[in-house]
Amino acid sequence: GCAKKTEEPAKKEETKKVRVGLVFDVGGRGDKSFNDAAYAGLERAQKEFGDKIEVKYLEPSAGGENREQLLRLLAQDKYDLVFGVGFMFTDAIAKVAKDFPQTKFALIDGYVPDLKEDSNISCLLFKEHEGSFLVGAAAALKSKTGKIGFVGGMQIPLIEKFEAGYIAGAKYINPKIVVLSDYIGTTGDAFKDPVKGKELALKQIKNGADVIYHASGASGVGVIEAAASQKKLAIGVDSDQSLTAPEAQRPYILTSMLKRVDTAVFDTIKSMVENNFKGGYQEFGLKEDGVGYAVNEYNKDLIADIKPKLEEIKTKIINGEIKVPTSKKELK
Amino acid sequence: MGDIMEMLASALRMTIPVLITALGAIYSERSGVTNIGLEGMMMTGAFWGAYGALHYGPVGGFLLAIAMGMLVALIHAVVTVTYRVDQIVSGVAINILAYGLARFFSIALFGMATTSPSVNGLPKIDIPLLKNINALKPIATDISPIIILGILLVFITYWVLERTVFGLRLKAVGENPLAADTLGVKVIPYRYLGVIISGAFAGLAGAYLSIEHTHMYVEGMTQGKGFIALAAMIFGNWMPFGSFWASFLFGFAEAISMRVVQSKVIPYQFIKMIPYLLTLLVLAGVVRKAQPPASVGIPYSREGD
Amino acid sequence: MEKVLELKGITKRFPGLVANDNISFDAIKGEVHALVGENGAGKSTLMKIITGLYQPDEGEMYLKGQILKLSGPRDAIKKGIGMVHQHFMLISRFNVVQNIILGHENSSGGIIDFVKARKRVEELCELYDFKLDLDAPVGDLSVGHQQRVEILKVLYRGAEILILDEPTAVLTPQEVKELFVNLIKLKQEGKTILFISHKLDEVLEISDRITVLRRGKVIGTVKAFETNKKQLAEMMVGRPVLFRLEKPEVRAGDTILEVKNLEVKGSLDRHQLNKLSLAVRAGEIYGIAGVEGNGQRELVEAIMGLLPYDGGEILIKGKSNKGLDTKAIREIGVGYIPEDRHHRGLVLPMTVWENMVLGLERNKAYSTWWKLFRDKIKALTNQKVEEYDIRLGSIELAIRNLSGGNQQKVILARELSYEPDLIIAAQPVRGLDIGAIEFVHKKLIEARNHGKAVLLISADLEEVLSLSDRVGIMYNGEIVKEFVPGELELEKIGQYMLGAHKEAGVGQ
Amino acid sequence: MNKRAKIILLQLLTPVLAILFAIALSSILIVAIGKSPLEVYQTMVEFSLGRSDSIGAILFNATPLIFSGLAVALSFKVGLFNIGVEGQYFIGAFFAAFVGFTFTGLPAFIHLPLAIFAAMLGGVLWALVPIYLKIRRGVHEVISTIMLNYIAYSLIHYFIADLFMDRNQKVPEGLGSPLIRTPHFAESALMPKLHGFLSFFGIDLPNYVYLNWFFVIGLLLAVGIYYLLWHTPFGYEIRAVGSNPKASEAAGINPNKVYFKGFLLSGAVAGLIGLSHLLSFYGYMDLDFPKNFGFNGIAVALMGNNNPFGIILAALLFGFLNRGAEGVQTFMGVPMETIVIMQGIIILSVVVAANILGRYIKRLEKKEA
Ligand SMILES: Nc1ncnc2c1ncn2[C@@H]1O[C@H](COP(=O)(O)OP(=O)(O)OP(=O)(O)O)[C@@H](O)[C@H]1O
Ligand SMILES: Nc1ncnc2c1ncn2[C@@H]1O[C@H](COP(=O)(O)OP(=O)(O)OP(=O)(O)O)[C@@H](O)[C@H]1O
Ligand SMILES: [Mg+2]
Ligand SMILES: [Mg+2]
Repeated sequence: GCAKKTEEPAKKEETKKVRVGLVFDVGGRGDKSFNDAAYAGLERAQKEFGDKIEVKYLEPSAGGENREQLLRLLAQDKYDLVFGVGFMFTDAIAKVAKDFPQTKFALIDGYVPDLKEDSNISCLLFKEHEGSFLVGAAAALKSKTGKIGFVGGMQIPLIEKFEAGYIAGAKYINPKIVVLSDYIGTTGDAFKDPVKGKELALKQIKNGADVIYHASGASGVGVIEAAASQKKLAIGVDSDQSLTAPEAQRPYILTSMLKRVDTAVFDTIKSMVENNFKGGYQEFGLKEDGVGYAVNEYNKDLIADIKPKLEEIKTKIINGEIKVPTSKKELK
Repeated sequence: MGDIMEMLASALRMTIPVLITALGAIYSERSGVTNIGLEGMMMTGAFWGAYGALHYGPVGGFLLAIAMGMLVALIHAVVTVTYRVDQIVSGVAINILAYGLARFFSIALFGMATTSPSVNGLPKIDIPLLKNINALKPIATDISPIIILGILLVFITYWVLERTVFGLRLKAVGENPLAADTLGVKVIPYRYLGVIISGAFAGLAGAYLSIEHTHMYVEGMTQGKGFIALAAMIFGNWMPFGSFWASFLFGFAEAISMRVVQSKVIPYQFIKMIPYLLTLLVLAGVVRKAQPPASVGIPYSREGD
Repeated sequence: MEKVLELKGITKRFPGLVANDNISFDAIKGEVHALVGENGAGKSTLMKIITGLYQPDEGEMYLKGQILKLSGPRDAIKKGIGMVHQHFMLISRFNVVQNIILGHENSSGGIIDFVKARKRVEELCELYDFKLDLDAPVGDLSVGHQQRVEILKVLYRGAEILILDEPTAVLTPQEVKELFVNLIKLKQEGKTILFISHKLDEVLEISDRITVLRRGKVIGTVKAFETNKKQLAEMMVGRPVLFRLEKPEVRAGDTILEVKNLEVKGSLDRHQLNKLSLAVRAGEIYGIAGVEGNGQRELVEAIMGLLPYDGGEILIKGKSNKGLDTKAIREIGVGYIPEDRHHRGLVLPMTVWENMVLGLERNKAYSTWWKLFRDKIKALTNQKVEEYDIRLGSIELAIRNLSGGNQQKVILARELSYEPDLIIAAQPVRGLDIGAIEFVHKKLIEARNHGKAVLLISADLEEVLSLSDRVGIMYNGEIVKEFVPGELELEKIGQYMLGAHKEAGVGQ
Repeated sequence: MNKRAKIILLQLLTPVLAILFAIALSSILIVAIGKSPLEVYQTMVEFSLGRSDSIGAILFNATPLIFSGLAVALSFKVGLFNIGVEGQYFIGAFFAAFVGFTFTGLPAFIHLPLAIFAAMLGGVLWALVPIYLKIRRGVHEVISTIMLNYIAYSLIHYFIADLFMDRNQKVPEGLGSPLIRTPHFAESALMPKLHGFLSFFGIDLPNYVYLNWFFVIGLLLAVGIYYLLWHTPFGYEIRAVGSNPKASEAAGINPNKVYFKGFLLSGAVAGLIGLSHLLSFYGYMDLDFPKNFGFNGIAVALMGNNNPFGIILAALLFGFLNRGAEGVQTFMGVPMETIVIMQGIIILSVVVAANILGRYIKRLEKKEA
C-alpha cells in the first residue's frame, strides 16, 4: 500500500534521484559486523534522504569471483555511486572505475594507489589500530591476572593491525602484561567459525587470560560466549556487540572496538546527495570518530572507572603524543 | 594433569559433532546409500536448532533440528533410492540446496542472513561418581548432555546394528539388496530409513553446534565437519566404535593444534594443518583393508531396469 | 493328484526379448519336477516370477486352485514358496544363522534372540544332517556349504514348494548324493520340488516329471521314466546331440608347467597350499578334481601371478614366474579361463568387442600407444563370433547382455586367440547348457590335440574324468592322488576328494 | 522406426522438461519473496542470452567447470572418487602463479606454456599423495583427499600471505593494509583473450569480458579426453580397470599402475582448473582465489554422465545459471540465496528426469519385443 503512494511523486523526480548501489562482501548482509555496518549506513541514508536516493545492494556468489561483474552491472545500469564493501574489491573497483568515469565508486578498507580528489574512486580507510589501542588499554586496566587474550580470524595484515594496536595499548598501561594471541584458520571460513573461536578463548582463559578481544567476524560470537561462560570479559569488534549480544552475556562485554563503516557509508552518500563527492582517500581514525570504543547502558558501570584514562589516551593519540604501531613488526 | 584433562574436554567437544554425524552416516551407508550431503544436513540442523531453541527452548530446538535434518535426508532418499540417481551428485546438490535454504530462512525468520539471535542451551550436567575425582573434573562436570548422548549413541548404534531386527535387515540391504529382497526384506523402506536416520543424526550434530556450543547459529559454522564425519566413518570401517576413535582422533588433533604455540619454527599455517596432517599420518600408519558395505553406492531395482 | 501350483499363459518380456512366452505348466504335491532348457531358455526367469521377484506381463498363477498374486518375494514366502537361486543370495559378511533368519527373525520387540534362533537352525541342521559352522561368515564357506545354507533358508521358512535353480552345478558327487537324499526326504514329507539343471543324468535320476523350455516356450512335459537323455537333449536344442567326446590319442611332449613344492600361507580369505607339486606336459589335459575351496583358486592365481606365493617354484616352459606380473606370465604363452567369469573374466559394462581384447589391448596388432585399432578389433571379433558360434545381437552390446554360455565363449575365443602353449581352464563350463558345454570341451580337446598343455580345474568330476589324460585330486592344499581316468573307481575318487586317503609323494 | 524417433525426441525433451519442472518448483520460491516468476525468468533469459557480454561471461564461467568436470570424470572412470580436485587446483594454480611472478623477460610462447605446465605439475603432485597412500597403504582416497584439501588451503595461505606475498604494495602509513596476494605476473604469463579471434568472425566482445583461450583449451581437452578414453589403449585400460579391476588384473592389466596413472592424469587436469581465472582475470593469486570449483566439478561430471561432451553441456548450464543469477539479482532484486536454491533444484530435477526418461525408454523397448 505504502509503496504505491510514494511512487507518483518519485516519478517526477526521477532525474534528480541519486542512485546508490552497494555490493557486499561474500557472506553478505547479516554478519553482525562488517557488512551489516555498511548496510546500517545505507539504511540511515535512506531514512534521512528519503526519496532523494534510490538504493540497491547485491551479493557476490559464494566464491566471490563475480565481484567485478556485479560492480560493472550496477555501473552499466547507471548507478551514480557504487560501493564495494571490503578490501577484496580493490582491484575490481580500480578496473571498473576506469571504464565508467562518470560513475563514482567508494571502496571500504581497500587502497587504490595514486588517487586524486577528482578521481572517481574514494577509498574509505580506517585506523583500526587506534581503536584497538584503546581497547588494549582498557583490557590491561581491567585485567587482574596480568594476562589478556586476542583471537583473530585469519592471520592477514588487516587483522594483525588490530592485534598490533591492541598489544601496544595494553603494554602502554602495563609493560609486563602478557598477551595471548591466537588465530582461527587460514581461509575465509575462519570468520564464521564460532566453535573454534570459543575453544581458543576457553584455552586462553584456562591459561590465565581474563580479558579477550576478538577480531574474527562471526567467529567472535564464540569468543564472547566463552568469556561469559567463564565469567571473564570480552571485547567486541566493528559494531557495538553489547547491543546484539544476549542479555546474559552483556555483563561480560567490556566494550567493543567500533569501526564506523556505517558512518563512512552514510557520509559518502551524503556527499553525493550534496554534490560534493571527493575522490581520493577518506581517513577514519579516532580524530574523525571513525573508530572508537563503545559505551552503552550495559557497560557504562563496568567501564566507568577506566573511562577517564581511556579518554586521556584518546586525546593523546589524536594529538600525536602517542604513536600507535600499525603492524606487529613496528611493535617490536 | 589438569591441562591434559582440559585438553581432553576440549577434544571431546570437538569430537561430538563429528562423531554423531559419522554415526548417522553409518546407518545410511550400511543400508547402501552414500551420503555426501551430510554437511548440508548438519547446516540445516544448526539453523533449525537455533530457530527451534529460540521459540520452544533447547529441547524444542533439538527436535526441530532432527526433524529438518530428516526432511533434507528425505529428499536425498527420494532422489537416490526411488529415482536411483547417482548418490554423489544428489549429495552435492543437497549441500548446495541446504546452504541456500538456510540463508533463505535465516533472512525470513531472523532478518539476518548469517546469524541468529542467541539461544539458551540445555542445562549443563555433571557425571555422577566421576565428578568426585578431582583429576577428571574438566571432563565430568558442567558438560552438555549431548556429549553424553553422543557417547551413548555409539553403544546404541552398535547394539542396533548387532542385536536388532532392524539392524540386521539394514545391513543386509546394504550388503546384498537382492538377497534381502528374496527373503521379503523390503529394500526401499530400509534404505529410506537408513538415509533418514543419517539426516536425523546430522541434524542433531548441527544443532549441538548452534544450541550447545555457541548458543547461536552462524552461517557456515559446520566448517566441513560433515565431510570430516564421512572420512571418520570410512576410517572407522563403517563401524560405530571405529568411527568413535576416528572422530576422537580428529577432535584430539584439533585440540592439540589449538594448544601448539605459534613460533618462527612452526608458522601458524602449519599449526592449522595439524588435525588434517595428523589424521593423514595416522591413516598412512594404520594399514587396514577398508570393508565398505558391498552394495553401497549402487541403486537397487529388482528387475535391473 | 493335487495340483499345487499351476501356471497359465505366463509371459515375461525384457527389453528386446521375450524371456517367457505364454508358459503353462503345473506341479503336483510331492513331486520333483525338473525344468530343463538351454542357456537363456527362460528357466530362471520363470522361477523368479513364481517367487514374486519378477512380475509377469501376462498370465495367471494358481496355488492349490486359488489364484496367486504376488507383489513380492514376501508374499511368496508367506504362501510357502521358497527358492535357492542359481547365483546364491547370500550375504557374505553375515554368519550362517544371520543369513538364515534374515527377514524371519522371530524377535520380541525388535530384538533378536540369537540363542533361540541358533537353536532352531541347529535343529534343522540335525534333521537334514547338514554339518555347518554356524558362526562362520558365509563368504568363507565352501560353495557346497553355502548351498546348504540356501536350502536351510528355505526350509526355515517352512516352504511347501522348493525351487532349486541349478543346485548341483557346484557340488561334488558326494554332495549331489546327499542333496538328492534330502530332496527325496522332502518329497516324502509332501513338499513339491522344482528342480533346474543342465545335467540330464541327474534330472532323470531325481525327477518325476520334466518340462522342457526352449526360447521361452514350453516344448513339452514328460515323465522321467518314459524318456531318456537323448530325447530330452533333442527337445531342448531342437536337433540331435552327440554325447561322446572324440579324443584321439596324443603323445604328451615336454613339460610346459611345473609346480614344485608350492606353498601359500592361509588367511581369512585364502586357503593354504602345502608343498603342492604337479606337472603338465604339452599335448595333455591335466585335470584337477576336488571339492571347491581346497586351494584350487590359490593354485591358479599363483600360476597366473595374481597371488604371491611363500615357497616353492612355478616353472612355465622352464621359466620361473616368480616376480613376474600377470602380463609377463601371459606373454610366456599362458591363456587363462577364470572360474568366475563375471568377476575375473569379463568387464560386464564394456562391449563384446572390447572384451574380446581385454589384456591384449597393447598388442601391436590391435593398437599403437596412441590409437586403438577399433575396426581391426571389431573385424576380429566378428570373425570369432562366427568361429565360436557366439549368439548375440551385435558386438557393440555390453557383454552383460549376453547369456552365460555366450559370455564364456567370448572368454574362450579371447584366451585361445593368441595360441598360448598353456591353458589354465578353471570351471570352464559352469552353468552352461549342453550345447555350449559340448562346444567348450571340443575346443579344449582341439587345443590339446595341437600340442597345447591344458590344466583343467573343475568341481564337476564327470567333466574332469571325461576330458583329462591325467587327473590329480586336490585336498586341503595338496594333490593327494594322481591317476589316469579309468584307473580308479568313482567311490574311491570321492573318498580322496573328501580327504579320507592320502598318497605320499604324488605329483613329483 | 516410429518408436526410435519417439525415443530420440524424448531424449532431447528430457532436459527441457527437467528444467521446466525445476522452474515450476522455483516459482514457488520466487512468489514467496514477492516477485513475479514470469518476469524473473524472462529477465534471466534475456539477460543471459540476449547480450554478447553475457554470452562471453557464460563461457568464461563454464571454463573452470569444464576442466574440473573432466578431472573428476577421469577419476570416476578409473574407479576412484577424487574429492581432492579442490586441493589439486589450488596447488596447481599456485604453481602457475609462482612461474608467473618469478620469471620475467621470458617470451610469452615459453612463459605461458611453462605456467600451464607448472599448474599441471602442481595438480599431479597433490594427487600423488592420495594415490600413493591408496596403493601402498590402502588409505581410502576419499579420506585422504578431504584431508589434503584442508592442508592445501593452509599451505596456499602460507605461500601467498607469508612466503611469497607481494611486499612492494604501496599502502599509506596506518591506512588500509596490503592485499594478501602474490606479486603481479609478468605480461608474458597471461593468457590472451578470445576477442581478437572472435572479431575475425564479426563477433565483438566488450573488453571487460575475460573469455580467453582456456575455454578453447577446455573444449579441446574434452575432445582429447574423449579420444583418450575411447580410442587409445590407455583409455581402454582406464575404463576396464574402472569397471572391473579384478578382471583387468586377471587379463594382465596391472590395476595399480592404471589407478596411479589415471589419478595423476586427473590431478594434472585439475591443476588447470583455476588458470582461466588466474592467468587472465586476476593476474596474481590472492587469498580470495575462487573456491569450490572442485566440488562443483563433481556435480558437473555426474550431470554430464562422466562423458566429456556431457560435461561441456553441464558446465555451460552452470555458467548460464551463474550469469543469470547476476542478472536477476541486479535487475529483479532476487537475492542470492534464492538463486542458490534454484541451482540445487535444477541439478536434482535434471538427474531425476534423466532417470525417469531412462526407465520410460526401457519400457518402450520392452513393448517393442
Ligand atoms: N533382468 C533382465 N533384464 C533383461 N533381460 C533378462 C533379465 N533377466 C533375464 N534376461 C534375459 O532373459 C532370457 C532368459 O533368461 P533366464 O535367466 O531365464 O535363462 P535361463 O533359462 O535361466 O538360462 P541359464 O541356463 O543360463 O540359467 C535371457 O535371454 C536373458 O538374457
Ligand atoms: N539386468 C540385466 N540386464 C540385461 N541382462 C540381464 C540382466 N540380468 C540378467 N541378465 C541376463 O540374464 C542372463 C541370465 O541371468 P542369470 O543370472 O541366470 O545368469 P546366467 O546367464 O545363467 O549366467 P551364469 O552362467 O553365470 O549362471 C544373464 O546371462 C544375462 O545375460
Ligand atoms: Mg538360469
Ligand atoms: Mg546359467
